[in-house]
Parts: sequence; structure tokens; C-alpha cells
Amino acid sequence: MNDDLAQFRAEIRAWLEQNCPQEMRDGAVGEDSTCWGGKNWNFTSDAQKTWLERCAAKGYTVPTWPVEYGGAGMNRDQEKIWLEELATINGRLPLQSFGIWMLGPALLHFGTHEQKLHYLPPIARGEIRWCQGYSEPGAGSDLASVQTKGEDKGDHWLVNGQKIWTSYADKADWIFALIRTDREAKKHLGISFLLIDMTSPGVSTKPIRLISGKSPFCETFFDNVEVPKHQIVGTENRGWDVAKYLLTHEREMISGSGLLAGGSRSLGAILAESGNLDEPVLRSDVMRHEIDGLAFGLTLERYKDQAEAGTGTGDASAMLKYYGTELNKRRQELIMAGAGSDALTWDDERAPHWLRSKANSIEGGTSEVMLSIISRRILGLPG
Amino acid sequence: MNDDLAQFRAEIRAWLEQNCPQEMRDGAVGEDSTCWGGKNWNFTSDAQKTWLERCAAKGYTVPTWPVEYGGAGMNRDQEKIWLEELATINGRLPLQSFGIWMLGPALLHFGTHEQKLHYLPPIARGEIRWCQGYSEPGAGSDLASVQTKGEDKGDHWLVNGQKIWTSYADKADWIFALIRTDREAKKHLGISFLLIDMTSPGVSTKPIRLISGKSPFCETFFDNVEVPKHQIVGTENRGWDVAKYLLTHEREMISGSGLLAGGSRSLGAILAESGNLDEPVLRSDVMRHEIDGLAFGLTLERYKDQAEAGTGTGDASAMLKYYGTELNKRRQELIMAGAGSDALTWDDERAPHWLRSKANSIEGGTSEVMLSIISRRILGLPG
Amino acid sequence: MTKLIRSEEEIMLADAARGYLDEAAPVAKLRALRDAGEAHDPALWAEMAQMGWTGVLVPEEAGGSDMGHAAACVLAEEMGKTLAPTPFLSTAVIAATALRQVASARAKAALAKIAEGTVTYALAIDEGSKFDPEAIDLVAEKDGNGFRLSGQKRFVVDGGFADRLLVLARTEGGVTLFDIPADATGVTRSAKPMIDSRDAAEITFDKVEATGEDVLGTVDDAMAVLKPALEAGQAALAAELTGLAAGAFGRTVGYLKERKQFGTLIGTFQALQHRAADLWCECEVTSSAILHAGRMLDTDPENAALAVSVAKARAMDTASLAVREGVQMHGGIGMTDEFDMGFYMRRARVGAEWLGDYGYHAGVVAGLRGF
Amino acid sequence: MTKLIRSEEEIMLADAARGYLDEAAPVAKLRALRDAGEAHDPALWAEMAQMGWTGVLVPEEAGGSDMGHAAACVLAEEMGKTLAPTPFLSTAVIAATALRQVASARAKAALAKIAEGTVTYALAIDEGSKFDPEAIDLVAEKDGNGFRLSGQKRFVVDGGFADRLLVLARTEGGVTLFDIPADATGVTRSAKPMIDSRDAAEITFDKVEATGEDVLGTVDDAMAVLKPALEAGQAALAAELTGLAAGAFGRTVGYLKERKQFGTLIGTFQALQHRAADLWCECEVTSSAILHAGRMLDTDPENAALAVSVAKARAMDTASLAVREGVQMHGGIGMTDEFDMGFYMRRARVGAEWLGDYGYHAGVVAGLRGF
Repeated sequence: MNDDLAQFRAEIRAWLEQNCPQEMRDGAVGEDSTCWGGKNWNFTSDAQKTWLERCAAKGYTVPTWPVEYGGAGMNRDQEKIWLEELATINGRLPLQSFGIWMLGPALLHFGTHEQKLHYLPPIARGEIRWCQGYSEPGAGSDLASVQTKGEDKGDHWLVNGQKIWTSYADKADWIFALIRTDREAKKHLGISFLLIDMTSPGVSTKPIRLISGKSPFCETFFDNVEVPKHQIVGTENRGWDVAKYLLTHEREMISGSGLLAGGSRSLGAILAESGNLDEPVLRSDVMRHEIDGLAFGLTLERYKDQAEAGTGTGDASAMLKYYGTELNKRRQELIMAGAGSDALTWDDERAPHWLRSKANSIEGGTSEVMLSIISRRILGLPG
Repeated sequence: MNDDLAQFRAEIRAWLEQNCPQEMRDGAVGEDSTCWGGKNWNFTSDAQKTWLERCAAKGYTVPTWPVEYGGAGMNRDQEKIWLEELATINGRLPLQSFGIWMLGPALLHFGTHEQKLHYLPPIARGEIRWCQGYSEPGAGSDLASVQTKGEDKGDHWLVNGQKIWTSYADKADWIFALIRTDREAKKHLGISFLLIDMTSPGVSTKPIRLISGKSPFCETFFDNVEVPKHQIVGTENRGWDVAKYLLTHEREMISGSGLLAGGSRSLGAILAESGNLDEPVLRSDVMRHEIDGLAFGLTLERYKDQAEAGTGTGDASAMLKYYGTELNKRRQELIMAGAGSDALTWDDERAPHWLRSKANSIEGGTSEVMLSIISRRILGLPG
Repeated sequence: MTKLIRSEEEIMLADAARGYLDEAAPVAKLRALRDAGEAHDPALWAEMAQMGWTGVLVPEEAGGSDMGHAAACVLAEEMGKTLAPTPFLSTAVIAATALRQVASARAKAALAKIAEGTVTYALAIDEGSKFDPEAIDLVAEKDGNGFRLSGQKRFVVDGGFADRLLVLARTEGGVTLFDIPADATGVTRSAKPMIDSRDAAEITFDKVEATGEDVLGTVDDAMAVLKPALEAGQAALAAELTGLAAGAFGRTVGYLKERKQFGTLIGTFQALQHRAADLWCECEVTSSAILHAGRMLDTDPENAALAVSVAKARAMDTASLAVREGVQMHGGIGMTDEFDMGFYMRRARVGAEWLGDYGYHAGVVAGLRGF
Repeated sequence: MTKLIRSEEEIMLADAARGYLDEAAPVAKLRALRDAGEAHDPALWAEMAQMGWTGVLVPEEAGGSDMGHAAACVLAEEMGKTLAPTPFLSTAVIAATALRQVASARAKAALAKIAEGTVTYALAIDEGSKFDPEAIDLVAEKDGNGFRLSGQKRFVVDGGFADRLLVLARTEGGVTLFDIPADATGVTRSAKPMIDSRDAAEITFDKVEATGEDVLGTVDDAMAVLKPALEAGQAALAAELTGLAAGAFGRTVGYLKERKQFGTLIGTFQALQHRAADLWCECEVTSSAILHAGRMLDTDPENAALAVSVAKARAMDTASLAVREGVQMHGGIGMTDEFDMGFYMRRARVGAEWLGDYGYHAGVVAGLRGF
């Protein structure tokens, strides 16, 4: 098997060498450096477009998805090799999206074969961009208190209500949303997981300006929106199962994002360049972060190995979400402290990233909710 | 007024010069360096005895108590001068005891004139040593759930039950204790504050060995102990008021103890001598502690000034208790870390002090109870 | 003996300031200035002059109210609560303290103008990304009877609109502080909005002429004038940050009492209660340090350095915790620009860096405490 | 690719170890030894030899079980849970790893004795109050074909009863590691009970004779032998501390589920729940670092330093938090000697210092990570 992997690595390496455009080998991560796809996407360069198309053709945008749904059918070892080789040439990811991270895994798990065939390949090719419609105004962490309603009108639901914190809803083509389809049922029941075309009549969005000066989130309004019955994932009134499954994915994703954003270079090494790291307080804090960050990276690795071996538990994602986001917040604080007055204007991305990181421990389940989940489900504490 | 104080300072200085024995000018603090008084006390030197007697004669053991009860009738400015001048010659305190810190203030506030005349002077002279009987096995922070009962037998109560965490009960002459005298009343009601002679038939004690290797606390048992009716402070079944008042005093005392024990020299300066303070992690932690310690010392000062000006609130003692004890725990951790392997044996007092400090945030109301008090009474949070 | 509680005058001053600021300079004021692309509101400043605030540290004979540093800290603390956008620290605290160290008629005239509110100042020290008055390269070369200043300054807070600059320059035998007009020939200012919606300038000095008159204090001995000015500024900034923490905390506690989640008030959740209580303790402890710093500057300025550094270190730490808890406890709404918490968070960050960060002041404390 | 999960063999080993230790070496065992004034239980050690534990790092040809470092960490972690008092780290991990770096027949014989359980070792490096192998003064002077060792060692863990000592000494061109009998002429041991009820010795060397044979590895090049031995010891100590944290945490969670206060189970108090959950997270993250350190020592020992220092730093921090929370959440009872939490707390403190404290390992990490 190791021989197979070695050969696989050689193939990937050769393919990358031939196909990854030079401009895409700058390791850039950030709002626009990686393509998000969708009909509204403006490629920042021809190379970005070429890179997406070449990867999509091989299934490399979603390496572990089955080939028939637009993926490359890689196993985890192979995927790791793909990522390692991509990192070796400092290559950008060809595509990122909520379709890849969230809807895709949900459909692969809960969707019908037809749904998979219909929805997944456009995600893999970067043609359709998805956003998530969970939270509602005033509900905060209490996702199960969804009020946006879908009335059964025979062949469709008539959807009315409002979502908030829908990431990039103003740029997305479709939204996956939790809709209350049974108003009699108790909280967690009576919710369905619907797929809604953002161009449907009655859908509108309004960006929310954040403390970072950016507007990655929107309010999204549904005013008598007709959603065909076949646009449901899973069973009617059982959307909570899908949402829970997805939350786990989201949590793992958020937990790792801080580490990935930093690349493989240590924060200490980066900050040391400023010459501000000789001072013991900052130096000490950076050392602690470095140690915790390395150990957390190993934990992400370990949990993946556990999941693959079938010995992990879903609840453990609460830990990754909590720890990863708190760690990233510390990281961003240190980046700001290390930069001193250099990072106090809007001239570069440090301040926006720092401010943005404060949402990490709120979105996708607050740190407090994660701790309560751990306390009850893992530690078995009462009440 | 400042002139008066200057003259007062000169008098104190002269008196100290003449009366404080040389052996008592070593600034020593610790288990036996300062006299605790009582019938079981063994003076560690003639000087310790002389020093106590001379101070007691002037009322300096309890400087702010009225002269008729054995004090010197000083106001707070004068007391401060006394303590400053004593510190200047590096003099030991002549006497310390729970009688001074706790019973005294309670009696001054709640006692009858006869009780004050009877109980206070022996405390001031170091003749009677008191201990405190609040906690009971299994009750922990829940002081109001007192079970030790006192049955009304006309001229006396018949006391039966058990107390725990009675400091130095094995060395004390008398105990002030919370006793349930009305078993029908609700929790906080039905409790009386009784004074009990430890030599009464039926009183026995058993030291509790702590993780520090010392046994400053005991279990104290009451087996058909007769307590005359006049040995009550305040009103029958209203002992909780006295206890609450005392808890405030205790909290303030505990909160300041860590700072006082360190004297005026900075922890950083002491640890720097070990040569282990160049390492940034320890150095940074010590710096933070130094800053917080100085600010906390100022807070003790500020709260005393507030109390004197009548603008303080009793609930604020919860803050001093919480912050002071947590700070002292940090301090003791740093002392151990600074000393490295030097402090890992029982050869000196560092390890016992470090271990002992862990009780600071438990005794006299846990840190958690303090935070809940602050949350409800000061911040007005619900529930 | 000096008491560590506010005097009646100070309490009255604080009450008056609170009343005025809530009305005239709430966070909405800063927001409006930001949205208009402005960093300074001359009308607000003029009103503060009227009330005697700009002259809080100006001697009475120069037309000031001369209330002292503790009073300046009271004002700064109240301004911190509402994030009032004014050059109070740069002008009324730092420049005024520097100027009053000097006996000259010119300094007295400058002080009078500060009290009148007709001049604003900015302090130009930093050249690197961290505060370090010892590490400056900007040079003032002798030129006849005067000097020529050449070099660069960064992070000159209020430097975009200030009328005059206090510039620290290297001279032959040490460092010298110059008081020059901000529009002098050879001065190029590039003001940038900071994240806290105030501005700071990068300023280039290209052979800028300065006379011996322009020297504040003595040539080669800037520190005699600068040290008290810096300490006054650091204490007032610490007070501002303490007010900021109180402002953020007050909003957070208010939110805990009104916001429901999972059907209950979030203020009933014990974990949040304990964190709020802990934060309150930190605020209390920091308040003591602020009071003490003000008292020391007023009564024993020679020995105020320790008190000032303790105050600044504590205040920035407390403010940082208050705004982090503020955003987190508010949840999503705390992340929105519409809500004010972001303004507090951004100002806390700028305040943490200005005039020395935690590590800088911890270093001062360690030095003075013998390690 | 090596997986960061325990293999089936490792799971079986852990289960077996847990079963044995719960029975043969619970905390009560350590308590009994302490009360008897002993630091070592030869019978316990003999049983561990029988089970192949003392030979966990001894090659099979020398009679060992040669299970590797990850397995040694598994054993150390289980021992940490019950605070099993054995010279496992000194002898089976550190000395065995040092000896197996050397090809000599004598080293092989020594390894065989370790596997048999018929010899115990102690490592004598420290001379100051902090671990620092670079700062040693004990000298080994050339004397004919041999050496004379003179100087002092401190904090020699297990040094009071060990049969042999590994002594780091300064030689002409560097530092050299000697393997000498603990009762050699000129060796004076003063063993002291440590707070964790184990013992450590201060050892004086007065012109102690050593031959060239006694040199472990090459003269002047101790590090070739010592570095792998230290890293193995640091990783196993980290594992022990992680087990200790888990042991303390398990008791604490158990207590939260059974103890009532104010009429309710204290485990329902959200503030305690969140702190317990946070502590659990710390334990989880540390566990990953431990697994990784063991894997690196087994598969890529040349490059294991970073993994080992991350593990040691994390483990001591986690253990410290676990015992502090353990005492606090238990309240008064946690402070009593009768209850076991104090044993965990004291061992955590000794473990934090031995073989490098947090700052030492943080320094290693920083160096290897480029700052």
C-alpha cells in the first residue's frame, strides 16, 4: 500500500507541475485569492479560472467525493498527499465554498441519488455557490427555535420569514435553510431542511456591516417564496438531523481554519521579524500559543484518525470547535500585539482578521454552548 | 490634624525604640514567630513574652479597640502610623488571633457591655485564645445548613454535634460557634451564635492532616455540652446576622494575608536572586503578578478608605476575598516555580505554604460563592 | 494623608462630565465623525474649553482651571465611557504638562491657548512599531543658532489635524524636545484613519527649521520635560481605558439582564455570572490603580512612575478583557457595526499600544521593583 | 503513515497495565510507602520486570520486550493515573535508552539487568535549581587511563536507592556521561523525601574513580547518548503527567456527580461544568501531543525534540490545572491528607520541574520553530 501511495504522490506531483499556473503558486489565502465560484464570481485573473477548470476536470476541487458526483474518489491518505503536494509548490486551493464544506457532506449522507447527481457536480465545478440559512433574529445559539415557516401547498412550500448571519448570501446562487414545516411539533421537530434558489421571487438579502468593516453576512428575507417539494433533504420535519450532522462539519471546519490560515510557518517566526519578540510578556504569550497550536494541530489529526478508525464520537467536534476558535482568537490578538502600531489602520488585513476572529466563538455554536455539550454529553454531568 | 499625627508618630517611634526587644526586630512572620496567645501557648523566647506584655499594657495588641476593653483607642490614621513605625524597625506583631480578627469585632458590634468587659480584655492580653466553629461535615460552603443542635434546657443549651475546619481548635481555650437552636425555623433562621469554653465536659477535638503536612484545622465534637444562656452573642436564633458580619471580616483578613506575608519586598526581587527569572515565561508571569499585586494592595487601601468614609458596601468584601486569595495562590505557585527543585522537599516552608494557599479560596466562602455573591448583590444579575 | 477615594469635587466633576458627555459625545458622535471621514470635532473641543476641561492642567495664571492630574484622569475616564473623540490627551494632558515644566513666557502663552481651546497639539515620538523613546533616529542638526530636523515619525495620534507638534529629536549630547508648528516648511503629514476611527499621522521632517526658542526645556535634556508629560499622558490614557472597560461592561451586564436564550435570561447562566463577576473585580482593582496614579502625579510626581505604569498595564488588560467578554456575551449582535461594542474593542486595541504596551510598562514596573 | 491513535497492542497494554496498577499500585500504595518512610518498593519493581515493563525499551537480544517509546509512554501514563511509585522513568526509560545507544558488551549486560529488574539507575545532571545540562561544573579530571569525578549533583530523582548512577561531567573537550556504581568510593548520597513522597538525592563526588569503560558512549560527547535518553525520559514523564491529570480529573468529575451543596448536585452548577469541560479539552489536546511524541521517538528519533518539548510543556500545564481544579472543586475535603488529591498535586509539581520546566521546553520549542 505504501508503494501505491508513493506512486500516487508521484502522479500528483507531476500533474501539479504541469497544470498549476505560476500565478497560483503564491500560497495566497484570503477573501478573493481562492475562488468561491458561483454565477456572481469575478475571477481575479485568467490563471484563477484556468486553475479551477483544470482541477474540476480531475475532480480535485472535491478530492474525496465520488467520481460520479464530480470528485476524484480519493481516500484520506490520498487526500493528504494531494494537500501536501499542493503545499509543497505553495499552490492555492482551486475552490472553496459552503457547498463543498457543508451542503456536499449533507447530501452525500442524506440526499437521494438524483439529488446528488443534480446538486453536487455544479458545486464541484464551482458553478453554483451555496449559503447557509440557519440562524434567525433573536434566536442566537438556540437554533431549534426556528420561526421561518413553510406552509404546505401541495406541490410546494410557501416560505415566509427571515434568516440572519447568512454568509455571503448576497453572492450565493442557492441557500440551504432550516424551515419550520410543522408549527404544532415541539422545538427540534417540525423543521425541514430545504434547498432554495436565491433567484426565486420573494428572496432578498441585506448585508450586515461588521466591526471589522466587512460584510460577509447578510439578513435574508423570504416573502411568499415557493419551494418545490423535491427540494428537501432528508425527511419532512426531520431537518434537525441534517442540521446536527452539518453542525459537526461546520465546527470541525471552523476549528481548523485558524491554523490553516497561518500556513506552516510558526507565528513566532513571523512575529520575530518585527523585532518585538524580545520583550518577555509578548514572547511568553507567543511561546504558549505556539505550543498549544502545535498540540491542537495534532489533535485535529488524531480526531481524523479516530473518525477513520471508527472510534471517534461526533460530540468531540464540540471540543475542536471550542478549542480551535479560542486558539485562533489568541493567535489574532498576538498578531496585533506583535505588529504594534503597524496594524492599527485599515491598510492591511491584520485588523479585519483580528476583529473577524471574534465571531469564531459565536458562529456555528458559541463556546459556551460547546462547553455545555461537552459537559453533558461527554462528561455526563447532570442538568 | 497633621501636626497631631506627626506628634503621635514621634511618640510611637520613641516607645518602640525603648520597648521592642531586639529579638523581636527580625520581621519574622510564620506559625510561631508571632504569638497566638492562650493558655496553651509556649513562648518561643523571653523576648516574645516581654514584647506581648509591654504591648498589651499599652493596648497595642488591639490598637483600634476602645481603651476600656484593652485597646489603645487609635483611629485608622493612627493605626496606620503604628503599623508603619513597627515595619520601620522590622518589628513583629505582638499578638495575632481569631479573637482579635473575628470575635472582637463581632462583640464590639453585637455584644453587651458586660460581654465586652468580660471577653475582650483577655483577648487583648493574649490570655484567651479563640477558635471558630462554623463549618460542619458535608455542608461545605452551605453554612446555613448547620446541624449541630442546642436544646433549650432553661438556664443552658445542651449542645450536640460536630464542627469541622475549626482552626487550631486543639490549641484554643474557647470557641465561637453557630448552633441550631430552633429546628423548626428555615435554614438561615434558628441559628444562634454561642461562646463555648473548650474545657467544658463533652468537648473534644481531632486534628485533620492537610496536604501540606500540617494540621491547622480540627474536627470538634460536642457531646452533651452545657452552654449557659448568657454565653450568646446577639439575639437567640439570629446568629446568622453575627456570622454574616464576621464573614465579611474574615474575607477581608484572608484577602490581605497573602500580601502581608510577603512583606514590602517585591516577589520579583526575591525570585530574581535565584537567577531563574531571566527565562521569559516565568519572568512574564512574575511581572503580571507584581502588577496585579500592587493594584490589589491599593484596592485594599481604597476599600478601607471607603469604609471609613461610609461609602463602601459590605458585599465588596466578597471581591477582596476572591481576588486576594486567587492572587495569593498565584503568588505561591510562582514562589515554587522560581525556586525550582530547591523547594521540592519539606526542608523549608515554601512547599507547605504553597499547599496551604490552596485552601484560601475554599475557607471563609469559596471563590465560587464569592463570584455568585458579586453577581447577585453587586451586579444585580438574576437567579 | 491622601485618601484613595474620590473627593467631593472629583465626584461632582465626574457627574457633570458624565451628564455632558452622554448628551454631547455619546458613541454615536464618534460614529457620525467616522461616517463623515473626520477624526476631530472642533465644536466639541470648544465646548470642553468653555467648561475648563482643556485647561485642567493649565495654571490659573495662564487662564487654566488647574484641577490637577487626578481630575484629568476623572475626565479621561468619563470620556472613555462614551469614547468621546477629542485631542484631550494629546493637548490638554501631554502638551500642557510638558509646557508647564518650562518657565518661559512662550510656554505660558501656549498654555493659555490650550486653556482657551484655540490650539491643539500632537506628540511625535514613535519611529518603530512600538513605543520606545530611547530608540529614535530623527535628528536635529545644529544650524547656526537653530536646528534642522530630519527624519520620520509614526503613530502620531491626532497628528493629522493638530496645530502644533512636540517632536523628540536626537541632538549632539542627548535628546531634545521641540515645539513646532505642524505646517512648518518641510513637514509632510500623512494622516490615516485608525481602526478606532481616530487618526494618527506619519510625519516626515525634511530639514525642518527650528530655533532655540522652539526647544521645550533644555537642549539634550528632553526627559526633564518629557517624562512628566508622558506619565501624565499614560495615566490619563489608563483612566480612559478604565472608563472604556466600564462602558463596555455596563452594556454587557445590561444585556445579560434583558436577553433571553433557550427561554431564560442569559444573566441566569452561572458561567456567565461568574465571568461577569470576575470582570467586575478586575475593573475594581484597576480603578484603584488609576486613582493612585492620579494622586501620585499630584502629590509626588518625582516618584509617580511605578504608579503610572501599574495603572497603564492594568487598564489595558482590563479593557481588553472587557471588550472581549463584551462581544462574546452579546453574541452575533456584538459583532455588528450597528452595535457599539466594536468601537470599544477597536479603541481598546489602540489604547493598548499608545504610549507603551503591556510589556513596556511591565518592564518599567520590574525595573522599579528591583528585578 | 503513522496514525495518531493507539494501536490494538497499545490498547491491550494500557488495559492490562490499568488492571494491574489499580490492584497493585493504587495511590494507597504510595501513601503506605510514605507512611513507612520508603521511596521504593522492590517487590513492585520485580513484578513489573516479570511483566516485561522494565525491559520495555531493552532490545530482545538483551532479554527485553522492546516495545518502543510509545508503549513506554502508555505505561507511564497508566502509572501516572495511580501515582505508582517506581523507578520506571529513571531506569527503564532514561538509562535503558542511554545504554542502547552504546554497542558495548557491558552496555548489553546492563540492559539485560534492567530487563530482569535486578538493577536500578538514577540520572545525575542538575547542579542548580533548574534543569540545564549545559550549565554543569562537576568535573572528571584525567587520571592515568581513567578519570576522577569531583563535584555535586542535586535533585537526583531515585538517587537515594538506585544501584547505579549516570553522571554528567565536564571533561577537557566537552561533557561526558559516566555509568558508575552508586556506592563507589567517594560518593556521598544524601537522600531526601520530596513533597511527592518519592525521593531525590544530593550527591557529592569526591575524586570518584572512573575508568574508560565507565564512559557511556564517547568521551567529550555525552550528548550523543544523553540527548535520546533525555527525550525519552521527558516524553515518558509527560505521559505520566497526562495520566496524573486524567486521574485527578476523573476523581473530580466523579465528585461533581455525587456531591450536593445547597441542596443540589454541584455538577449542575454551570460555572463548574464549563470549567470541567475546558479542563477536559486541555487533557484531550495534551493526549495528542503525548501520542505524537511517542510516535516520533519510535519512527524519527533524530527529529523528535520538538514533539517531546511540546508534550512536556503541555503535560505539566495540564496537570497543574487538573490538580488545582481538583482541590478547588472538592472544597475542604480536597485539602485533607486523607483524600488523595494532595498526592496528585505534589507529584504534578515535582513532575513540572524534573527534566525541564515549562520555560525550558518553551525555549526549545521557540528555538526549533525559528524564534
